[in-house]
Amino acid sequence: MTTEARPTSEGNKKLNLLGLDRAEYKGRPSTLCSGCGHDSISSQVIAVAWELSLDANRIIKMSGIGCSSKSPAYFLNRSHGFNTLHGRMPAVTTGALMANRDLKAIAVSGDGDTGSIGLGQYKHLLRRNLPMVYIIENNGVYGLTKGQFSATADEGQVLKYAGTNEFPAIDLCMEAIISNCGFVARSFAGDAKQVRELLKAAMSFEGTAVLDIISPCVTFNNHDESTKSYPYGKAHEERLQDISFIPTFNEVQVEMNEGDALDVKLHDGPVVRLRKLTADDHDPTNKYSALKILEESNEKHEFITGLLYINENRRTLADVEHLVDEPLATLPQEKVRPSREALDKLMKSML
Amino acid sequence: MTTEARPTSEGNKKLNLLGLDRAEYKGRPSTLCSGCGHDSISSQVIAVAWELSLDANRIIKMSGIGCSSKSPAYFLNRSHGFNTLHGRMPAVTTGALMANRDLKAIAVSGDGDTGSIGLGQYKHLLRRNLPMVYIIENNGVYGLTKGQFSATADEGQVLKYAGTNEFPAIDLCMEAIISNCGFVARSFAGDAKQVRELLKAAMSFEGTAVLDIISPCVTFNNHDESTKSYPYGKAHEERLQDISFIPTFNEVQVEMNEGDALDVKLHDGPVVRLRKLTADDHDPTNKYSALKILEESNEKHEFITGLLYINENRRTLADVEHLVDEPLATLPQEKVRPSREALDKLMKSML
Amino acid sequence: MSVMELETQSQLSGEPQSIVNDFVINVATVNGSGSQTANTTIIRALFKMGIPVNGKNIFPSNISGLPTWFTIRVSKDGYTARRDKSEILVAFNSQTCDADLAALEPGAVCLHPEDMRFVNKRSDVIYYGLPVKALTKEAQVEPKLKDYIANMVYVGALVKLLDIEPQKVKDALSFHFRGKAKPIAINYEIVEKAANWVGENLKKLDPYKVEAMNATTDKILIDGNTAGGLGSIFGGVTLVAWYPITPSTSLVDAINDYLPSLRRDPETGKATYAVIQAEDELAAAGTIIGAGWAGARAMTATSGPGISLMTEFSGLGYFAEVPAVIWDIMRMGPSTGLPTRVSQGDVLKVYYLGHGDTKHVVLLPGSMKECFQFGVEAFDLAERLQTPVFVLSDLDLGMNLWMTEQFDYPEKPIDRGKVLSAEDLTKLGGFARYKDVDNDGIGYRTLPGNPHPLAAYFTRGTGHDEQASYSERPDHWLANLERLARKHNTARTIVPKPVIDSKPGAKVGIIAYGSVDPSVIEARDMLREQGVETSYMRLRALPLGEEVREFIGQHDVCYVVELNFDGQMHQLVQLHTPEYAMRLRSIAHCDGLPLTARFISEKITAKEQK
Amino acid sequence: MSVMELETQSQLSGEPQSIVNDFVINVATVNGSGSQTANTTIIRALFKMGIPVNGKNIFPSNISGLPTWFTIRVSKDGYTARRDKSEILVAFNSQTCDADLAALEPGAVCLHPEDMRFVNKRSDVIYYGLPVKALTKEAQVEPKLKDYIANMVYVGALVKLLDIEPQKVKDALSFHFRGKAKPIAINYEIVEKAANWVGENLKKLDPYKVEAMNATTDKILIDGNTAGGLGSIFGGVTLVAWYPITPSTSLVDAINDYLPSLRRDPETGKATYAVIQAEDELAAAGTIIGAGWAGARAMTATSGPGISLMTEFSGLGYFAEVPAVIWDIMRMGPSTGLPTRVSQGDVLKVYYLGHGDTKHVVLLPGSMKECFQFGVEAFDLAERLQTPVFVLSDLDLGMNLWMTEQFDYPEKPIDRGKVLSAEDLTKLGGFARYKDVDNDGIGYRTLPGNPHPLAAYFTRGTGHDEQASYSERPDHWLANLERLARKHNTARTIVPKPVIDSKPGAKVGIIAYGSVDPSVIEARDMLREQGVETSYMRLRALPLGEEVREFIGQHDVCYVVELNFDGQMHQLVQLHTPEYAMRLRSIAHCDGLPLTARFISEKITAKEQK
Ligand SMILES: Cc1ncc(C[n+]2csc(CCOP(=O)(O)OP(=O)(O)O)c2C)c(N)n1
Ligand SMILES: Cc1ncc(C[n+]2csc(CCOP(=O)(O)OP(=O)(O)O)c2C)c(N)n1
Ligand code: SF4
Ligand code: SF4
Ligand SMILES: [Mg+2]
Ligand SMILES: [Mg+2]
Repeated sequence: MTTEARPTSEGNKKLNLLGLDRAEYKGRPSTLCSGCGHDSISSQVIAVAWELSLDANRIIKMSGIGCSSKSPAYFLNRSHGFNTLHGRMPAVTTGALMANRDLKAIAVSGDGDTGSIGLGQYKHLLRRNLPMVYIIENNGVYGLTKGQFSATADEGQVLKYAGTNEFPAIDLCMEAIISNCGFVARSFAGDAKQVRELLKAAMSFEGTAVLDIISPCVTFNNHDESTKSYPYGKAHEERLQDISFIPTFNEVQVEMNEGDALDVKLHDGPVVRLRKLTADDHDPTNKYSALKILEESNEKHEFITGLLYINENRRTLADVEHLVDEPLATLPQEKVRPSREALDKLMKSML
Repeated sequence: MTTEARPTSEGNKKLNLLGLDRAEYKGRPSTLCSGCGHDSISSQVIAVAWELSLDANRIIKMSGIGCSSKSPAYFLNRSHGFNTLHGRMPAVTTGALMANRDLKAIAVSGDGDTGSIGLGQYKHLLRRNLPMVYIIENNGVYGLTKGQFSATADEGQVLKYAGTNEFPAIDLCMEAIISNCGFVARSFAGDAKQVRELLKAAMSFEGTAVLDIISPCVTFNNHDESTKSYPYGKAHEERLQDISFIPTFNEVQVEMNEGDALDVKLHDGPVVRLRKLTADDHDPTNKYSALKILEESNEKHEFITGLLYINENRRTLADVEHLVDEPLATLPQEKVRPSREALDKLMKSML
Repeated sequence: MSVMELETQSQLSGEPQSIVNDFVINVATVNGSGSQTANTTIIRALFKMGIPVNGKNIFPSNISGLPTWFTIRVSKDGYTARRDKSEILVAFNSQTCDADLAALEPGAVCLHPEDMRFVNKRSDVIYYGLPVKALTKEAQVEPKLKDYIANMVYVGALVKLLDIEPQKVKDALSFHFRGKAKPIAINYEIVEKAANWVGENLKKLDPYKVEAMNATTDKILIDGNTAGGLGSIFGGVTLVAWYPITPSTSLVDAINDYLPSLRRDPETGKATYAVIQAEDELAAAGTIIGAGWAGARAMTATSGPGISLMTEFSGLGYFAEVPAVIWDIMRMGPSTGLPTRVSQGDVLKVYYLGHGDTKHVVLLPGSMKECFQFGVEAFDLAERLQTPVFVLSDLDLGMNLWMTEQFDYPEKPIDRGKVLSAEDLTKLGGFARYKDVDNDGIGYRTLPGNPHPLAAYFTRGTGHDEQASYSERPDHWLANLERLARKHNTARTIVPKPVIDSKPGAKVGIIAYGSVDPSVIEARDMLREQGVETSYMRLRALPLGEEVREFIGQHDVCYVVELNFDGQMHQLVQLHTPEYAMRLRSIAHCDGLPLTARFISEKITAKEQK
Repeated sequence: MSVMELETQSQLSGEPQSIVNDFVINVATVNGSGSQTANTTIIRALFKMGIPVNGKNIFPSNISGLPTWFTIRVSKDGYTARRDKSEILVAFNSQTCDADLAALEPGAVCLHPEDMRFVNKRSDVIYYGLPVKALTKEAQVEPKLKDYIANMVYVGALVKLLDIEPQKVKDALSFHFRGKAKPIAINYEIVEKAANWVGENLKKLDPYKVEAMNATTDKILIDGNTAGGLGSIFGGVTLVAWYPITPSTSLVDAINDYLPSLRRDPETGKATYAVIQAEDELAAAGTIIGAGWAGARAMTATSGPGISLMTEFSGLGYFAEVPAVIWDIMRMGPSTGLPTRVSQGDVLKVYYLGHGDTKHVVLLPGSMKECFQFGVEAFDLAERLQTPVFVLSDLDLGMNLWMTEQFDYPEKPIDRGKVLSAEDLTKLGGFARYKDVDNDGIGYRTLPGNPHPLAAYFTRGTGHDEQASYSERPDHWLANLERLARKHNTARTIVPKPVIDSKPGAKVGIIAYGSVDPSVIEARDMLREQGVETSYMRLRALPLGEEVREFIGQHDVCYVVELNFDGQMHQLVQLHTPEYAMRLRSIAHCDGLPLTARFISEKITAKEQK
């Protein structure tokens, strides 16, 4: 599913390998507040889908309810989309992906949608491991209902409308890691390049990839002191690594592996190259090291971003269930209705 | 709330400080299968309540739905009990404890009740930190519905009825720790003494204390290979510490602190004494060390029991909400209905 | 003639006149003691003798140690309804033996272990004490199986006392143990021993016996959950998402049992289906909505509490128009209620499931054949109507043993409904998801994965226009709800019609549905004997159609008979036919047990004979 | 007289005959642009002039950038219902200006920024272009506030054109900004500038103007959610558990705003209440059930989707008999529907909320006073009846601005219902939780923490006997449901009675409830003018009582008017009075907007005048 755009000039339009112009990956005009972090994430999704020449017809856009969950309407018009119920996107997505194993989901949720009402489904989805990119547009508040604290808001944070948050924040990356999610990353909507590279890697990951992206709510939670704001993110973001996604076909690059860079090869060829940027000895292939760095950065109130954990060893649910290769959704009658003889035999056995 | 029984002979009955016989802490006859781990836990609850001379009228017994959740009917007849809905005990308990801050809850749930349907409420309850002992009677199956796998069943486990479990187990202790629960312990229904001492400590802990007790289902999950069985538990249990609970009044004992023992003093005086039994350098007051030992023992398929994490620094919800000292439930009209003048003033201000 | 009269008679003649193939055996035991094997052995042996039987298990909501009763109705006339009195009590539970004894009519029979202690032993009952321990002593089984085989003692006793054909008991055992020689032998040995002991030591004093008939030829014994599970499989189910709950669990168990043999791909051996045990019912409902949306034939099975948790998703399925099948095996509510007791208490709730203006399509199977048939048709209706379809069965239908003719192979090819392929789209040059092209309220949909560039549309539970775009416009909202109403009326015409038996000249009509059917059938015979001729309409689906109006119109009064407290179907029928509101009477009862024919006929005669 | 006639007139006379205090202003803006301040300033200024007004906000379900309309009805006759046509359009939204313009009747007025580009400017409308940029240029505010104050331009223009008293505008601003001098000054400066500019540059061509009255003396302007929140506080709420959802959020906001000042302990300053933001509605419902069980006066507020998620807990509350108050501020369903549009679509759903045989007590406030009053009484009823009590308000009542008399202080002391103290228990020597001692279906309960050794009992959603012990016995189950039915009938007699206005000789009755009231009041006047006299019964609670039967009995036909698609109350009334089923007609409409009087009267005349 991952191939990269080679500039082909047709007129002055830049076309990807499917011969599609970037505009073909657009969605409807956004109705979110101008400046909302969610919109910048949507544009990265569009960029990546185009660059990787994704087949929009084999992607489904899934979401719950919230400003964030509206996003799927604003990218990939050519993909089927389902704006489901608040906190319940994981279950609906599980059903859709099992019905048609050729599909891959780009799912968008919010911190309220996933961390509050949806926490249980989030955790159980990760246990099942479905082929999808699970994007959490994390702003620490319920945007669509006008700014109450969500479960990811920092303890002690103060907001004009919501008052003071007295409860410890839920770290959705840590939650993902202990739920055995194989791809866990944190990023910042203001860091376009990192979001883009992580999205590419996530799209190529076989299994559920969680992207917890701090995505400022410019209307309700964008003061300098807020750890979910643009000012704070710009000032405090600490990238763990410099991430670059290397699609399959560039074998060359993969060879010339440099000193401090770690190359993680994904199942169908592509490579995620991680060049370390911080002092600490974090090994993203080690679950326990991931827990450690998160626990520490939480204590030190650091805002670290990057690929926290990656491990592609788990099978996806379709394999666990030994599904036939064709989509269940389109199996012909001969395959799904046992024969007249079968019923006969059965009835006889019950006489 | 914690004082210990001194033998007073009245006839040949042993009475506790409230002058109550052990029988007064009993419940109704159990309707569980004979040999069910849940029943042995119930009898430890009875023993501890009597030994600590707990005032049954200030205890509420809360549960969800399941064989385990039936347990509260089988201890402390003198306490109010509420057998709520499947997976929803945490919310109901939150309401009850906020309505009357003088109450302490002994809550019993199952691995299905807490780990499957109730995972979200479990995590959010821990975020709020209410004064209760949260006992999970963990048998890896849904007993009451006849033995399907629950979310805590080991990956790869095989059962005659349920088949093979293909999903990674949820570790409810690890979940509790990252949800900032201040008292997290694991035990085994077959280890009466440890269960008892942990229960005493938990009863004295100010906040939510989680006891994840492996409690074999003799009917559906008690084969030697099952890590939730008696045979396995008896053969493999590795106690992290030798735990003894020292009630307030025995100041003496607390002084004579011995070499390798760690004494943890609880807010209103009592002490939990932990004498290390294993090689590893686990510090139960260190969250991160607790995560580490769990992660490692999971990898090594070890069955460790004991006090994994203890930290009493969080306020309970009633304090966070700055509640008055009297129970909200019994506030008189003068306290809950503002005056005629107040309404008048309000109305005038709206003219 | 009543047992009472018999009693006196036999006292006179000393030789009771026998009562053949017409009595009820009530086996009282403790659950978890393995009596199920003994009970199914008896019922199947009788069934194999060609005698009409029905077995009902009244069991507690725990795993072992509490009282449980298994009643076997033997009826030469083929009645299968529950009867409230039983002639033969097998008193094998000391916790309840006295209460069970007290409930017997004079002249009834009581089999019991000889060491069973009754507080006050009645003098008007015939006792047969059995030396259970002695008879099982030498059996070569591990101790914990001893209790199990002890139950074979009463089987043997009944074989002798009722004159059941030994060979049929062997057959029944071999059916139960799937031909495994050892257990068959061990159990049969006890049966034989007990039978012989009875023959040598007891004098038969009661009139009850069985005689072979041929009333069960080519029939099978099955429970409704197995029938429904098989129906789902032959209906082409491809995804099941569920969460365990009594009494629906055994429906999914049946699916899991039969899928591997019936639905693995012959070449690859891979599964043409997925069964997912969800973390709860919200997730189960969400999963089938997602699967139905993506083109699977998706289903779940649950019961009251699960239905409540599926409320929000059912509304989404209705409004976003996603096919799915939801089985509700009804148990006693409100709330957690009595998980192991039957009711028809979810009718109103399910019809209106969801907030706002929601109305669902509901199927009401009334027999084993219909559990199978509706299991198939539910999928066709769901995909044709693009909406969740509910199948309301109950614990009595679902978990008890019923005789039935063999199931018919579904002749109608699978109907996937209005789904546009890439080719269609090329022809049409696009589509509008929610446009009422055919004026039946049903739009055309595409499935994700359809390669056509115009295939995609956006699904939501919020307001939308014909193109499925978000819209808050009043006219769009209204047009959409009006179309959904048209669709509901389309459903009205294609769901299974009521089964009507109109008796010329009958002034009284009976309206019922589901598991109440056998009781109504028997009650009508009783009423006829008392000179009250009745017509009968058995409803098989919601929404209700014109036939309902016509049927009521043809009778002075119609009794709506059902197994709930509020007369829920009575309410729906009244709403459907306001012009006949005053002709309708509700006979609603709900105490956890199946309705008896006597109850129904007495209720009706009470009202009709004044 | 209609605007049309006026037009022509004014053409002749050249001098329009003025229309005083009887028109609708429709302000079209973009949400998030701060127009709320401007709109509430206008409406409050008019209100302070003693003129009857009502304001309705038609807003989108997003945070900023989409069209929103605020309609202000000015009615000397005191009508507050929505009217579908408006005489004055403030066209400040370029996205919708053409559609808004097209919707105007000939002769209407259109205020707009001078640079607003209309695609086709109608010739039969009076335009007033305003130099918005110029007028706000020099304002001393940070750029992002520029848009905000720009709205003050149309305020100023209206002040001049309609002849609104400037002082009242100042008062309104100072009310809005709670007396803060700076913002008042900044905004008023623009108002003045704009007013002056209009005076100097525009010739008034339209007939619309306002004149002071004294129809609002001692009245206040408030929204129903604030009224309900205050009612809850004066009702003695001690625990609120909630989860945000439009349009119920502002009810809890109001509670949060007022609690600290009204309910902190004077000595300690500590809270006599707890407000808990739950993680979802299941948790919110569970929390109030737990709190109510332990003795708190517990409540939640939610809307459609939340109600669906509260289904299982509502059934538990009903069956375990736990007091709790649940506000449902109804919005458009099914499913997520339209969160910012009004409906009365949850009536059926809420009455039957829960699986099995469940029926709830439901209050139906129809005014600001009742939102307050029922906010108080809901707790008394819940504790008296030991059951969840639902209060069904809606978005129109809850979020729009209504005139009302001041609220009356609750005279009845708080009723905690049948709660036994330790002393009581000593007297009684114990109690049976579910025994119907008083034959009203209501048992006695104890609260956890009661020190008496016999105080404890065990609460469950499963079958239980009078002592609250688990029981599967059929007679126990039946007795319990029968008692619950008695309790429901007790509720029938103590819930708020309908408000009835019977007109002697009227053959037509109108039955309505909730926010539809003002439309019905106005419609009845219209009908009277057309010779159709009507009686009116406004329902205020479920279950329905005898008065309903009597009222219907007194009329040939009764129209049940409501704001949903299925005629949900019509269904409940029909079920309540089968004998009158054919006298009932449903007038149900649901497009997201409040009903208009015209719609109702036309529906009725259409049916009555043939
Ligand atoms: C069952 C249900 N409860 C509540 C709501 C109201 N609601 C809509 S969005 C939302 C929270 C959204 O917060 P988040 O997921 O963080 O998204 P954001 O708007 O912040 O991007 C809530 C509570 C709903 N739609 N459904
Ligand atoms: C909403 C709901 N869904 C399903 C059930 C059926 N049910 C009863 S207990 C149970 C599982 C209990 O498992 P666990 O919590 O592990 O308790 P155990 O019986 O193993 O002690 C289930 C699924 C229910 N009562 N309510
Ligand atoms: S409210 Fe916040 S989250 Fe929602 S669209 Fe506006 S900025 Fe984005
Ligand atoms: S089934 Fe298992 S869990 Fe339930 S009572 Fe029996 S042994 Fe215990
Ligand atoms: Mg958010
Ligand atoms: Mg369990």
